[in-house]
Amino acid sequence: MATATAKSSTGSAEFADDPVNRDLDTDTKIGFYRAMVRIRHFEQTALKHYQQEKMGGFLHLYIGQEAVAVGTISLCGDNDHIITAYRDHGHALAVGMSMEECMAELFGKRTGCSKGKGGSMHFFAPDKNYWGGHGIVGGQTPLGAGLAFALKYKGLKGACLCYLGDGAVNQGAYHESLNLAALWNLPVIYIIENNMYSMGTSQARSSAYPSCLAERAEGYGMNWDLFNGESVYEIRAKLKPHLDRAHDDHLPSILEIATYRYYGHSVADANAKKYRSKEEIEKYQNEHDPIKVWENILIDEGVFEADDAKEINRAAKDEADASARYADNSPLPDVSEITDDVYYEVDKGTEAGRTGRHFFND
Amino acid sequence: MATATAKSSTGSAEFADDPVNRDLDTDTKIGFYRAMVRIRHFEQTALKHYQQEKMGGFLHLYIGQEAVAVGTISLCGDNDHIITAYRDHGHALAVGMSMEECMAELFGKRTGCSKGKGGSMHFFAPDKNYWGGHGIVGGQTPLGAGLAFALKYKGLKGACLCYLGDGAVNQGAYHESLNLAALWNLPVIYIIENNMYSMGTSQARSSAYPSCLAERAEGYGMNWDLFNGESVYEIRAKLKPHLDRAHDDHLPSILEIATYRYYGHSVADANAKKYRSKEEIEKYQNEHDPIKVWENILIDEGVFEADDAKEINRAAKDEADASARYADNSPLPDVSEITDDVYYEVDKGTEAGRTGRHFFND
Amino acid sequence: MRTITYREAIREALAEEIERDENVFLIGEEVAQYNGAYKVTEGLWKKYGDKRVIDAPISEAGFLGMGIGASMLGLRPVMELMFWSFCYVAMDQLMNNASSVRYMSGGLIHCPIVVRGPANGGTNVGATHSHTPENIFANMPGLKVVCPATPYDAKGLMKSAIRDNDPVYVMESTVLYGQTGEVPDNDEIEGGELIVPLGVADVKRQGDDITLVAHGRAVLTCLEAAAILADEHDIEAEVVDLRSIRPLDQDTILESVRKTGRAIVVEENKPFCGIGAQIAYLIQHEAFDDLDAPVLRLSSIDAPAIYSPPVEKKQLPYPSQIVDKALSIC
Amino acid sequence: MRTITYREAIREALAEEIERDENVFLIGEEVAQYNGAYKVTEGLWKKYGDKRVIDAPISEAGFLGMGIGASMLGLRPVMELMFWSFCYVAMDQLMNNASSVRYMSGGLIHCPIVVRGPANGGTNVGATHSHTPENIFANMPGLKVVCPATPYDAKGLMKSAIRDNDPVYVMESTVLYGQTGEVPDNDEIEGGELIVPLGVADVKRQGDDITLVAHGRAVLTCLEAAAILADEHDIEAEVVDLRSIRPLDQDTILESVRKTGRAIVVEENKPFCGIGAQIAYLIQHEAFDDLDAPVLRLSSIDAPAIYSPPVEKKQLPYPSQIVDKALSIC
Ligand SMILES: Cc1ncc(C[n+]2csc(CCOP(=O)(O)OP(=O)(O)O)c2C)c(N)n1
Ligand SMILES: Cc1ncc(C[n+]2csc(CCOP(=O)(O)OP(=O)(O)O)c2C)c(N)n1
Ligand SMILES: [Mg+2]
Ligand SMILES: [Mg+2]
Repeated sequence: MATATAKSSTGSAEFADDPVNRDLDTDTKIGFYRAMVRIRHFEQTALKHYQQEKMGGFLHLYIGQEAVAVGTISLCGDNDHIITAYRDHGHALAVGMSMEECMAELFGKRTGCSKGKGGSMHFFAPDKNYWGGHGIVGGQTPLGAGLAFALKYKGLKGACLCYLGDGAVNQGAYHESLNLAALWNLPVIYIIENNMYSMGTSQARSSAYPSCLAERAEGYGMNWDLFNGESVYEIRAKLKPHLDRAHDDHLPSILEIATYRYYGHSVADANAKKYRSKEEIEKYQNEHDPIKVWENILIDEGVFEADDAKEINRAAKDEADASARYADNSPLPDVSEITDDVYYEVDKGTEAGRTGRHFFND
Repeated sequence: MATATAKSSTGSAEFADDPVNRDLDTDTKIGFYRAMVRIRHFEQTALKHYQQEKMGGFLHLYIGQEAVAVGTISLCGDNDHIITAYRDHGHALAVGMSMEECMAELFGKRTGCSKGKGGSMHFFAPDKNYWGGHGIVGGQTPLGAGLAFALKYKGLKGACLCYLGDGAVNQGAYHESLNLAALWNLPVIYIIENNMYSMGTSQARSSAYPSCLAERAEGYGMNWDLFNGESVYEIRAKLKPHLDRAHDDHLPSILEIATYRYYGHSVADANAKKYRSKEEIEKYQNEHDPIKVWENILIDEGVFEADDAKEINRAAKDEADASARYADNSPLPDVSEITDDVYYEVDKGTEAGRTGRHFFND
Repeated sequence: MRTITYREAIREALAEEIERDENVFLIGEEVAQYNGAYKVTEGLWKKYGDKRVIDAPISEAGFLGMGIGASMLGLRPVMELMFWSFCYVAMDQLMNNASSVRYMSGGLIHCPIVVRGPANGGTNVGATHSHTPENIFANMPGLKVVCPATPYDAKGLMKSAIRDNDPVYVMESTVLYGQTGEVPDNDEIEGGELIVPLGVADVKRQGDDITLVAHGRAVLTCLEAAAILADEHDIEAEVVDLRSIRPLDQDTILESVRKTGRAIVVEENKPFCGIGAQIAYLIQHEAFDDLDAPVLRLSSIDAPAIYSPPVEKKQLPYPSQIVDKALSIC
Repeated sequence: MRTITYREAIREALAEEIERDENVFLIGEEVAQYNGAYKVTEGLWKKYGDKRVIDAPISEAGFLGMGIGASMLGLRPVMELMFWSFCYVAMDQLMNNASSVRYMSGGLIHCPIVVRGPANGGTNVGATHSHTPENIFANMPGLKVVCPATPYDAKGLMKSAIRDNDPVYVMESTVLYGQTGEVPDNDEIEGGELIVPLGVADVKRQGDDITLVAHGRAVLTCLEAAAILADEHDIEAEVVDLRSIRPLDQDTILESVRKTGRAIVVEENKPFCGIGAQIAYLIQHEAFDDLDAPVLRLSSIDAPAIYSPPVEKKQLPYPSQIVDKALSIC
């Protein structure tokens, strides 16, 4: 049912000819590059400002994993929906959220996508089919099944891509979601972004499994696959049949995508270089970096040249810097706004919102 | 890894020669018969008194499944421990609890095994390695892993048999327990007593699975088996290798045992004959009844005669009736005892139990 | 007016809302083919079919979370917990996702779900099956909690709950399912529908001497106690039925207490940080100078629910206890 | 006396108890090789090894339930929740199995577990990571809840919790981990060990004019407010640190209020059915005639925790709010 090879840095080219890739035009290919580069610069800029104490709480960087969000989301249509965990900046930018609203959210500003109420872990853009950004490990997995359920209920041809980490597979809610998805044929595709660690714990120390984590799908009679997440081509090629089955037959899947994060679990993770060797990190950066891999492919294909890539990087960096200025200049929410966005009925001033006491300050 | 045959009423004899069975003496074989018969009469008597409103709440009858508890527990030694769900009378009697303490518990009396505080779903006998009796579906499965963990921690050669229903396999806590058991090699054997229904829902309507529910073990690299639960011989023969692996190598397993309950989910289940056909129930009772199956085997083997069987039944019925009289004549707990058994330190009058206010009545 | 049971009243509300709005569907363990463990949904699967009435596996975190996710896309799931006591296996979905997805998204996402089922002791089902978590959920801003005491309220509140655009947790009672009460036919009502808004308490009995505040079944216990107080002690108790815990109709409580000067909060909740504590706090805070005596409360005896049927009866508030408490301050 | 951090104080307690009793072991996510997400367990795995300090997968229901099961056989697990906010995925184990296995077995089975970890807002980690569930667990008879405010108490209470034969839930604070305070060396103490019993409050500041009741970090906020009240308003506030929520030292609270006649309960808990409601109820119930004003409370602003760092500061009680409240009744 699955090709159990991962981390093969060479395999990328063979997927260029896959039907889903072979007709891509230049702009689209460059668009993927730009999308990945924007994620990286956004986060590097965010990191810099985090260190300058412009923000608080957690900051889980996606750097190293960019091809997963960009590659998978590139296949999504109008009725495909996205939900993920707290490492959510990459998906947010990939679905089309602006750096400004995202950066302002990190700065805790009223102009943030969640008005400064959600922070790094809670980016949302329902208008772009993006349902967050969720902080409790595994907690988003039943929601993903629910988005898929709603699509089917409404008779729409769509799917939900529900992302989770390699550590999240041991949460009960995920298991319950798998059974529901398989039992009822819900068009949800669980995408395990396997970056080999849950905080400081390696996959082998947190999970018992046969060949891989996705293979647990067998226990529910579900489709699955395991593949390398460093090349946009491969990701698209491997996702496509599962997306088709979800669209056509409402079939769920589990896809495990091998990837890597360069930074610590979150910025506050002082141990980031203790539980992994310097060599491991550098090998990844040198040989498997998704942006470099794609850049090389595009240069090889003659789609663009190194200078174009540099220009795209410069533009992304400028955009990120500008978003930080925007964020910095934006106003904070007012203390009085703390109790806004709690109850729909209160916010909208409906009859139901005006009946009875909703808040108990005092 | 598993023999995926179940419900084969003929297969029993072949297991008589298994090493675990072939040296059983007459008394032991008759003992198994008596154990099953005592469970059945205990419950039939309980049912009668339930209908006379001598008890309240739920009463989940084990009738039809007796060979599972008796067969599996017959292999347990001093360091083997038992824990199950709310359908717990059979296991309680099989570990050696008296009918009196059990019946008194059903009657809500102070002489009950739990002083009338637990009721039908909560029988316990820690001195007999019996840890209940648990009402929340799947909630006992991490506890079972914990008993196994403690055995290993203490360096004891033992295992925990943790029973659950076919409907319970879709609880998150069970999945988490499986991963822990497999990851850390905990000597716990999960025994799915598959009676084909969770309340009114058939297995096919509640679970997605490949060939059976136990096969989900593969996802954790765990051993498993599926077999028929109508013959004590088969149950013992199939459990033994797993128990040995638990004892010797701390290896966990999932065993799915095909069985059937004759009554409704609980006594209050008015639908018991709606979601299953009369034929289905009768076929089971006629062809697969574990007590009849064993009775026939013993008669065939010349271990006893039909009259001996009758006598054992009569004695069990008398014992059950006597236990009901005992229960009826026992005192209720006093209202003042409602707040006993809440805090150890308070009950024992320790310093910690006397410091600060523990109860807030008023 | 017709007399129907509390169970039937809820069923009517569910059926009417299923018919009114195609986004409304029911899901829960045994709610469809089995007709509901307590028969609340009897006949609805037959009538409305697989799409609108769905049997779920025993996966509360899974199917409640699924409903929350579906509600974000505009569906309006009404989800049954066979017992509210089983909420604990789904607590993260109920306490985090449902309560806060609106907040954390700065108001972009709504979660118009209803979770309903019985939450009560008194039926000898032991500690794990007798939880009354209204205080726990009402503690969390973003959630609404409703506890109807009568068939009329059960129907009217359920319809409001389903139409509400916030998550509403409706806590019913297996003890009340069979109780009957007057519920008007729709054609007897102006507007053609029975709606009881959330956040409006109901004075179930008028009186000048003492206020009894209660919710759920405790309301009936208070009414019995009030009858004894009037008959035997010439004390007229006013009984305020909260109906909804959050939003809370504080004004009706205070108005009553300002009149009577005395209050007892009666609840089947456990006492520590229960509803009684909150209401007592409120009363002494807002009506300190009107109080002639401390606010008292009567909760279930502070232990896990005991099984023993005759004894469990005494673990929950009963009328003579209320009478005694009232006499102690009147 | 030595000055050490709250974090070090807890670590000392853990180490001492591991050495004292071979049945004590630590388990939790990242507690061993990673040294703890908040470094509370730093160095313990290195010192005590795999058997006594265990890294768990992200399976709170699984490993907490496992610990409960192991405790039934006599082990004494000390289990870390990386945040108490993650308790909701393990709520059934914490609310049913731990609290009630003793009760449902008629006292045959004990559950000597400790569950510990931080439970606080104020660090901009948003709604799902900022829960303070002390009221929820203290509501359930069978459970004990402890909230230390100082390094001294953190060490002494932790040791008591581990030796206690009932389930004890210790709620720490990431904000306090780095705070320092005096904690005696063992050889400075009679008996050679620092033990702070559960159920004994501590008057952290004496005063005659008003009582401030608090727990956890709110104690420090009260002390700051008390200093302002004294310096600027000539009001002497007494600060009662509950230390343990259940068992509760009611006597110390009442003694103080009987002296001062005024009380404010300050908490970082959410207000509805929070700790403040319970304490306020108790005070007005037991000391009604001694009160010169209603009992007030100050809780966190009633919304899910906001992320925005400067604004979240204002969601939690701060000294000038306490001062204002105090002035309103003094
Ligand atoms: C239920 C729960 N437990 C623990 C945590 C703390 N936590 C946040 S992320 C994380 C590691 C998750 O690892 P993984 O699933 O592999 O995702 P990654 O961070 O690698 O993307 C942990 C333990 C949490 N947020 N929720
Ligand atoms: C978490 C939880 N959800 C629901 C229930 C109600 N309930 C009790 S038993 C049961 C069916 C269980 O079926 P199965 O696991 O097959 O066991 P069986 O009753 O057949 O022995 C249900 C739904 C419960 N006790 N706990
Ligand atoms: Mg990971
Ligand atoms: Mg079953």
